[in-house]
Amino acid sequence: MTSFEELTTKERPTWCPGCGDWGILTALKKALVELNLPKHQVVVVAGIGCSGHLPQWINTYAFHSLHGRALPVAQAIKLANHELNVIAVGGDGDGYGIGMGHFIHAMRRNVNITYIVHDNQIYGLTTGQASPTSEKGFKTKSTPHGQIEPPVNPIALALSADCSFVARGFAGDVPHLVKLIVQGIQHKGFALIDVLQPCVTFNYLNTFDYFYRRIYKLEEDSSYDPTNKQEAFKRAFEWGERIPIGLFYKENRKTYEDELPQISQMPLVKQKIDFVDIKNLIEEMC
Amino acid sequence: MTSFEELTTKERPTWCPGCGDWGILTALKKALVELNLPKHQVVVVAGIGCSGHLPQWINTYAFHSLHGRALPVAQAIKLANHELNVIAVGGDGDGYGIGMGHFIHAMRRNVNITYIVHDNQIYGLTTGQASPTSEKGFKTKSTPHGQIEPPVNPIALALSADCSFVARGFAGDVPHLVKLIVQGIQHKGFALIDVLQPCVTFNYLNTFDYFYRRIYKLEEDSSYDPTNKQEAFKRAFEWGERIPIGLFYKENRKTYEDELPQISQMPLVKQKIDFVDIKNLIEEMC
Amino acid sequence: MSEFSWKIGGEAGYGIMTTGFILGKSFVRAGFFVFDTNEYPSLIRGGHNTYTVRISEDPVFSHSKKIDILVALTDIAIEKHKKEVRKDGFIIYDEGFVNVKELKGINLIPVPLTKIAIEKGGQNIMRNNVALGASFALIDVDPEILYDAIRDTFKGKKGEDIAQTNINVAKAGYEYVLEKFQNINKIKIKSNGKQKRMYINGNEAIAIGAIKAGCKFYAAYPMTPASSILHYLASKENDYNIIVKQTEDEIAAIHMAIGASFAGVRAMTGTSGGGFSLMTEALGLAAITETPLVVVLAQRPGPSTGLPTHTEQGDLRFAMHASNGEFPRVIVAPGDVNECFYETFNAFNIAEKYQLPVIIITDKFLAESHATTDPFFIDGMKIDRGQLLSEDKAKNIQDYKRYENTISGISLRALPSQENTIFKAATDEHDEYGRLSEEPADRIIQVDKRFRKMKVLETEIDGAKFYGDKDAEVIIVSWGSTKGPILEAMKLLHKKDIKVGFLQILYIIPFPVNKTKSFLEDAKKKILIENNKTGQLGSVIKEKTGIDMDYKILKYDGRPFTPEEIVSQIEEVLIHDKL
Amino acid sequence: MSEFSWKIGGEAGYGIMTTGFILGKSFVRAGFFVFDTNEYPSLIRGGHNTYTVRISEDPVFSHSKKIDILVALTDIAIEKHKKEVRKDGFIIYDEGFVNVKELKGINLIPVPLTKIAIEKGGQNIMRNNVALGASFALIDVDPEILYDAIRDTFKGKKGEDIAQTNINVAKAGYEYVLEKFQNINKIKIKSNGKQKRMYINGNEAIAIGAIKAGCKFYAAYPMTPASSILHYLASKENDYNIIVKQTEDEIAAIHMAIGASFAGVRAMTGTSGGGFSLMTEALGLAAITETPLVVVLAQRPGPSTGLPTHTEQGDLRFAMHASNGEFPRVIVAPGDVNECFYETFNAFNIAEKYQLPVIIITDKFLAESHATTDPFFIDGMKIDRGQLLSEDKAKNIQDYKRYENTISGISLRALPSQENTIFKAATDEHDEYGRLSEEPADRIIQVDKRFRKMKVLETEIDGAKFYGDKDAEVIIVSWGSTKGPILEAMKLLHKKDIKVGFLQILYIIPFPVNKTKSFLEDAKKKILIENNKTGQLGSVIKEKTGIDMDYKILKYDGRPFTPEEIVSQIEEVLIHDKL
Ligand SMILES: Cc1ncc(C[n+]2csc(CCOP(=O)(O)OP(=O)(O)O)c2C)c(N)n1
Ligand SMILES: Cc1ncc(C[n+]2csc(CCOP(=O)(O)OP(=O)(O)O)c2C)c(N)n1
Ligand code: SF4
Ligand code: SF4
Ligand SMILES: [Mg+2]
Ligand SMILES: [Mg+2]
Repeated sequence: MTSFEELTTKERPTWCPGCGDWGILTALKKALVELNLPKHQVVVVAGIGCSGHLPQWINTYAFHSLHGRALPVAQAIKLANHELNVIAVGGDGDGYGIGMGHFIHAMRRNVNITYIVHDNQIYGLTTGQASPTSEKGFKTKSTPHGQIEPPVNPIALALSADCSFVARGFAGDVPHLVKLIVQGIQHKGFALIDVLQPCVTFNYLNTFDYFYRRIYKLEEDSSYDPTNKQEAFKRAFEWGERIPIGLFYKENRKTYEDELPQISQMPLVKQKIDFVDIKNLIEEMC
Repeated sequence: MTSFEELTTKERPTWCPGCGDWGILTALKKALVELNLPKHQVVVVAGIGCSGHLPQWINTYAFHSLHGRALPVAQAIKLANHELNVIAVGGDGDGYGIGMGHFIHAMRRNVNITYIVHDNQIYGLTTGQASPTSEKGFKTKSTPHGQIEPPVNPIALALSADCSFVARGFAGDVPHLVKLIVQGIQHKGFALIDVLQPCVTFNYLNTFDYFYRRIYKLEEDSSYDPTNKQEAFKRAFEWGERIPIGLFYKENRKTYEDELPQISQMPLVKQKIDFVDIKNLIEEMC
Repeated sequence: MSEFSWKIGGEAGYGIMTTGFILGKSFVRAGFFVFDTNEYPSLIRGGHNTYTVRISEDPVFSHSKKIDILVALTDIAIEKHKKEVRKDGFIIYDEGFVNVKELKGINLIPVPLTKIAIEKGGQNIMRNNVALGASFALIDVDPEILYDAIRDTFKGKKGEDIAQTNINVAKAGYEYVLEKFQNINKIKIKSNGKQKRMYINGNEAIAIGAIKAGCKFYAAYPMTPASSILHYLASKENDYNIIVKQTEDEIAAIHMAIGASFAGVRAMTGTSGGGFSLMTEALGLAAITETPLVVVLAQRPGPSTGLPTHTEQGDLRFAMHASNGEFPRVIVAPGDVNECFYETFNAFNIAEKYQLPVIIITDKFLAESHATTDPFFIDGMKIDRGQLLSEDKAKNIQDYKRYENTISGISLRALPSQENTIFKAATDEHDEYGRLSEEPADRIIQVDKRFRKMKVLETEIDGAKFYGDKDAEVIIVSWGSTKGPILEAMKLLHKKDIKVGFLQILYIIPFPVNKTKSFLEDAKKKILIENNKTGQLGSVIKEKTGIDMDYKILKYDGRPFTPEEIVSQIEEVLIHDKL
Repeated sequence: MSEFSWKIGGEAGYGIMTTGFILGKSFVRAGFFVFDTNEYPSLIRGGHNTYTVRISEDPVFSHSKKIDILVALTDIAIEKHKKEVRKDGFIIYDEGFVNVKELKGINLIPVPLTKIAIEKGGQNIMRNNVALGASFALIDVDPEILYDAIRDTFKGKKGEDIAQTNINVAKAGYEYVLEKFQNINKIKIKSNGKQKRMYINGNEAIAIGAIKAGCKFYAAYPMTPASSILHYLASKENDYNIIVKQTEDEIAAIHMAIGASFAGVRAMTGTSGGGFSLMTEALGLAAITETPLVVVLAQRPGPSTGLPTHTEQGDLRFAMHASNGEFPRVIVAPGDVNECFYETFNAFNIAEKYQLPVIIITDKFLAESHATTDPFFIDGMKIDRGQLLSEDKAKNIQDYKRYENTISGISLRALPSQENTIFKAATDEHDEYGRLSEEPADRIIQVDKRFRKMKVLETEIDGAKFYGDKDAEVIIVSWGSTKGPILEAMKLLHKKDIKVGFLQILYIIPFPVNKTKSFLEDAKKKILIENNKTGQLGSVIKEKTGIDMDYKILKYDGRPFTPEEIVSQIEEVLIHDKL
C-alpha cells in the first residue's frame, strides 16, 4: 500500500506560504495513494518554474527538464517503458507559452500520460511577468501598462487539439482535484488537468477569493455531458462571473502506444539488445 | 494601378507542374491587383518549404525566413511599420508543425497581417514525410506503416485561439481564393487562410480530385452565419464526405497596433532617433 | 578608514533587495562611491538572500570580502557570514528572532527589529528599515541622507504616508542603537563633497544605452539575469515610443527583433544562456540576410538550467560559434556599467554599419550589481546608420542590388516601402539581388563579401584596454565582469608593492590580436582570470595568438571573485610559482 | 584503363537518382569498386541534377573530376559538364530533345532516348533506362549485370512486369548504340572476380550502426541531408522493434531521445545545422542530467538555410561549443561509410559508459554518397552499457546517489521502476542525490565530477589515423568526408612521385593532442584541407597544440573536393610554395 508519508520527502517545499502549488502537490500525492501506485513506478516530469519544482518534493522518480519541455520528455519516457505511470507538471508559461507547440501535438498524439498545469496566470519564478493566461489589462513587470493580448484558452485549445481527457481543477479545492487527478491517471490516453493555482506573491487579481466566488463544478450540473464536444466548447469559453471546474470532456480512443507493434509484447526497455542480428540489413546492401 | 504583370517576376516558379502552389501565387497576385496595393508597400514573409519559395516569384518586398518562423518576423515588420501590408505564407509543416507555438500566439495577439498556409498535408520540400495535417493511416517516407496521430485541425485551433478571421480556401478554385485573400487583407486583424493545396508529387491521397468531390462553399449555405463561433466549430470538424471552404468566422476587435500609443502618431520606422534625450533617465539614476 | 562594507542577510521575498539599495543610494547621494552586489536563490520566498554594499570615499569597482556591518535577519545569516565580519566589526541582529552566542572580536548589536517595526509601523517587513536606521547609528554620518533616500523610494510607489511611516521606523532603529550602545566606536567616513553620480547596474546601463541609440523595438522572453532589461524598457515604452514585446518564447523574440530591424527600426533582444541556445538558429538568419541585430547575452552558470540566479562566464565560446555555418559577428564584453552603456550604444552603430549581429555578453554579477559612476557623458554620441538608404536616395536608384558585391563587403540597405528598391531577403544563399542561387560563383561571392566586412571592422575597433604597469612582472588577462574585482585587487597589490598589469579584452570578436600579442609576448607571468571552469578566453588567446597563459585563476562556484581571492592567488603565483 | 566515371545530368524529379544507383549497383555486383555522388538543388522538379558514378577495378574512395561517359538529358547538362568529359570520352544525349554541336575530342552518341522509351515502355521517364542500356554499349562488360540490377530494383517495389518493361527499354538502348556506333573504342574494364560487397551511403551506415548498437528509439524532424536516416530506420521499425518518431520539431526530437534514454533505452536523434541549432539547449540538459545521448549532425552549407542540398564542413566549432555552460561531450567525425557504421556503434557505448552526449558529425557528401565496402565485420562488436544498474543490483542498493562523486566521475545509473533507487534528474545544479543545490561546494563537486569523465575517456580513445608516408615532405590534416578525396589525391600524387602523409582527425573531442603533435611538429609542410571557409579544424589544432598550419586548402562553394583539385593545389604549394 502506497502511503502519503512515503511519498513525502524530507525536504520541505520552498514555495511561498499560501501558494496554490501546495494544494496541487498534496492532491497529487493523495491521488497516487488512492490509486495505490508503487512510488518507484511513477515518474514525474517537470518543466521550469515554481511549478517545475514540484518533483523535488514527491518521493517518486523525477525528471526536471527544461522550460517548456516537460511533454516531449514525458511522452518518450512512457514510450520507452509504458509500464511506468508518467505525470508531467508545469506552469502556464511553461506549458502554454514556450511549450505551446508540444502541448498541441502531444494531445493529438494521445500518449497515455497525465499533464497537470499549474495555471497561476503569471510567471512566478521569474518574479512576475505576464503569462499566456494573464487576463487582458493585467499589469505586470513586463506589461506595466497592461497586457494587450487576450489570454489563451487551454480548455478550448485542448478540445480543438483532440485531447481525449480535458479537465480543470482548482488548487483551493484539494478533494475535488484529487478526484480529477485520479481520473486523469486512470484515463487511457493523454489527460490534461489545468489547475487554477493562485500565486499569492505576484498575481493580485486571480486570488483564492477570486476563484471561490466564481467557480462551480461541472459535475454538479446534471445536464452536463462530458462526452459532448460542442457542449464542452460552450463551457470552455465561460470565464467571468462563473468559471467551471471539473471534467469538460472525455473520449475513448486508442493511445499512441496501442498502435505500436514494437511494444505489443513488452516495453522497449525490457527488450534485449546484446546481440542484434543485422545480417539481413547487410545483405540488402550487397 | 497595380497590375498582374508588374507583380510577376522574370523568374518562373520551380514548383512541380500542376502543384497547388501555382494557384495560390496566382490568387495572391490577383488579390493585390484587386486591392490595388502598390507593390513596394507589400511585404511577403515566408517560412521554408515548397510554399516558402513563393515570395521569390512575386514582385514585392520579401523576407524568406526560417522554417516555422514566418509569423514572428511578419508581426514585427508590421509593428515596425504598420503602413505596410504584410502577408505571411508557409506550409502546413512550417506553420502547424514546427511553427505551432507562434501560430497560436499570433492569433490571440491580433496583429493586422494575413497568413496564408499552403496546406498540402505533406512535407513537400523534404520529399514527402508526414505533416501535422496528414491523415491518419497515411503512408509516407517517415511513416511507412501509416501515420498514427490524427491530424491537427487548424480551423478549430484558430477558433479556440481567438483568431479574428478564419477561412479556408482551395488552390483549385482561384477565383474563390482571390476573394478570401482580398477579404483577409481587408480584415483589420490577424487573418488565417488555410488553403487546401494538392501536392501532386508526394500526396497521392489528397488530390485535386479528392477535393473537387468533397468541397462546398460556406457562403453558398445561406443559413451559415460566420459571426457565430459555435456554428463555426461545428463546421470546423466537418472533414470527410463534405469539406467546407470559405469564411468560417470573423469578428471585429482591436488590433494589437490599435492598443499601442507608441505608434498612434506615426509608424515606428518614421520616428527620428538622431537625438534621443535621456537626461531624465540619467537623472532618475542619480 | 576610508571605506566600509555592509551586508544584510535573510530570507528571500522580504524586501532585502530594496533595503540594500536604499542604503547604497543614501550614500551615493551624500557623495560617496558605492558598489553593491546581491545573492539570492532560485525561489521566491524563504531561502537565503544577501545584499552587500561597499561604501567608499574613493571610487570602488567591486565588493570586498570583509564586512564591517552585518545585518542578520535569520540564524542562517549569522552562520554563513560571521566569518566575513572583520575584527571589531558589528553584527546587528533581530533580537528575539535570531540567536547568537558571543563572537570573539565582534560587536554584537541586538536590536528587536521586528518588534520595533510592528510598534512603529505595523508591519513585519518594515524591520528592514529598522535595521537601516540601526546601521546608521554605527556610522558617523547624518542619518538624514537615509531618510531622504527612503522617502524617494517609497513616495513615488506608495505615497507620502507610507514613506513617512518607513522613515519613522528607521528613526526608531537609529535612536534605539544610539541610546543602547553609547560606547561603540563608530565607523568614520567622510564624503569629499556632494557630487552628482549615478547608481546604476549593468542591465539598466544597457537599457539606457539602447534607448540613447534609438532602439525602437525590444522583444524578449523573461530570463534571469536578463529580465530587468525587459522590465526597465517596458516601463519606459510610452515615454520613448519603444515597442517592448514579451513574446511566447526566445525564438519568437529574436525573430521579432530581426523582423523589426528588416523593416527599418533599431531592434534588440536579450536573454540568458538557455534562451540564447534557442536563438542560435536565428543568429544565422540575421547574418545571411545581413539584417542588423543586437543581442544581449547575460550569462548565468550552466549547463542547462544550472544555477539560474548566480553568476558565471561560461558562454564565451558558445557565443562565438553559435549557429550553423560560418558568418561574421561581433562580440563585445563590457566590464562595468559605463562600458555597458557606451558599448550598447556602439553595438547599434556597428550592427547597422556592418549589417550583422552584435552580441553584448555580460553576466549576472555585472547585470545586477549597482555601481556609482559619473552621469553618462552623452555629448558627441552619434548615431551612424551606415549604408541605410534614405527615401530620397532610394527613389533615384536603378537596378538595386541589396547584396551587391562591394569592396568593403557592405551593400546599400533599402527598406520596405521604398519604391525602386524592391528586393528579397532570403536565408537561402542568393545572388546580389537576393534571389535564391545555388551557383558556386554566387556562393563564393556572398561568403567572401560577408566576411570582408570584418576586415574593415577590425581596423575600426580597439578591442582591448590596458590598466596598470606595462612592465609589471605579472600581467593579468581577463574579460567582462571580473574587471571590477581585478581593479580592486590591483589596488591591494599596489599597497603590497606588487606591480601588476591588466589587459582587459573588450571585444572578443574582432579579437584584438596585435594588442594582445604586444602586451603578452614579453610578459613574465601571464595570469588568466575567468569566472568559469575551462578558461575559455585562454583558449581563444591560444587560438588567435599561440600564446599560452602561465597561470589560470578560475572560479566556477556561481559566485563572483572577491578582490581578496584574486590577491591571494596572485601571491601564490609569486611566492610558490604555482597555482 | 582500370576505371571510368559515368555521369548523368538532367532535371530534378525524373528518376536520375535511381538511375545512377542502378548503374553503380550493377558494377558492384559484378565485382567492381564503386563510388557515387549526387548533386541536386533545393526544389522538387526541374532544376539541374547530376549523379556521378566512378567504377574501378581497385578500391575507390571518391568521385573524380574527369568523366568518361556523360549522359545528358538536357541542354544544361551539356553546357555544365562538357568540360569535364575526358579526351575521347562519350556524351550520350537525348536526340531530338538535346542540342549539341560538335565537340572537339569527344565522341557524341545521340540516342533518341525518349522516343525509344515511349516506343518500348510507354513512359517518358523510362528514357533513363534507355540511357543505361546505351551506356553499357560503350563499356566492354556483359549487360546482364545491368538487367539484373534493374530487375532487383523494380521487382520489389513495382512488380515483375514493370521490372521486365524497364529491362526491355534498357536493352533497346543497348542495342541501338551497338548497332549505330560500331566503330567506337569501348571502355575496357575487368572485374577481379565477383566478391560480395556492400554499396552503401553514410546515412545508411549510421542507421545500421545504430540498429546494431541496440538503438530502440529514434526521434527526428526531417532535414536534408539527415532525413534518410529517419526514412531508413522507419522502414525497419517493425523488424527491429524500434520506435521511430517524427516529431513536431527538432526541440521535441532531442527531448524525446533524452526522455527515452533516461527511461533506459538507447536513443538517438539526427538533424542538420538548423535543426541542431534548435537542439543546443537540450544538449546541456543531457549533460547535466548525465543522460546518454547520440546526436547525428549531418552538415550542409550555412549560415541559416544556406544551400540546403549541398555539402560543407561549417559546423565543427558550433558542435564543439553548442549550448550554454560548460560540460564534456564527445564529437566523432567519420570519414567514410565504414567509420559511419563502427563509430556509430561506438558512440552508443561511449554515451552510456560516460553518460554524456556524443555527436556524430558528417555532411551531405558523406551522408548521401554510396561507396563499396566489405560487408561489415560484426563479430566481436560488444555492447557496453557502462554503470547501468541491473534490476537485481538495484534491489540491494541503499542510500543510492545518482550523481555520486566518484573517482572516474562516472556514477551508477539506475532506471525508473527500480525499487530502491528513486532519484531526481534535474537541469538545475544538484547534489549527489540529484536534489537541487546552490551550495558552492556541491557545484564544484558536480562540475569537476562531470569533467573528470573526460580524463578517463581520453585514455580510451585514439582520435586520429595516419595514412601514407610519415616522413613525407607534405603532411595533410583533415577531418570527415574529405578523407575520400584526399586518399584519392594521394594515389595521384604517388604516381607523380610526390610523397604525402595524411593525418585524419577522427575524434574532435577528445582531441588527439599528442598524436597530432607527434605527426605535425616536425612536418615540413603542413597543409590543412577543409570543406569550409575559415579552416575550423585548423583553429582547433592551434588552440590545442599551438601548431600553425602552413597552408590551407579550403573550399566553400557547397561542393565536395575532387581529388584533382587537391592535387593541383598541393602542387601549387610544392612548386610555388604558396597558396
Ligand atoms: C529557455 C528558458 N527561457 C526562460 C527561462 C526562465 N524562466 C524560468 S521559469 C519561467 C516562467 C515561469 O512561469 P510559469 O511557467 O508560469 O511557472 P510558474 O513559476 O508560474 O509556476 C521562465 C521564463 C528558462 N528557464 N528557460
Ligand atoms: C529547423 C529546420 N528543420 C527542418 C528543416 C527542413 N525542412 C525544410 S522544408 C520542411 C518541411 C516542408 O513541409 P511544409 O512546411 O509542409 O512545406 P511544403 O514543402 O509542403 O510546402 C522541412 C522539414 C529546416 N529547413 N529547418
Ligand atoms: S511566486 Fe507565486 S507561484 Fe511561485 S511559489 Fe510564490 S506564490 Fe507560488
Ligand atoms: S513537391 Fe508537392 S508541394 Fe512541392 S512543388 Fe512539388 S507538388 Fe508542389
Ligand atoms: Mg505560472
Ligand atoms: Mg506541406
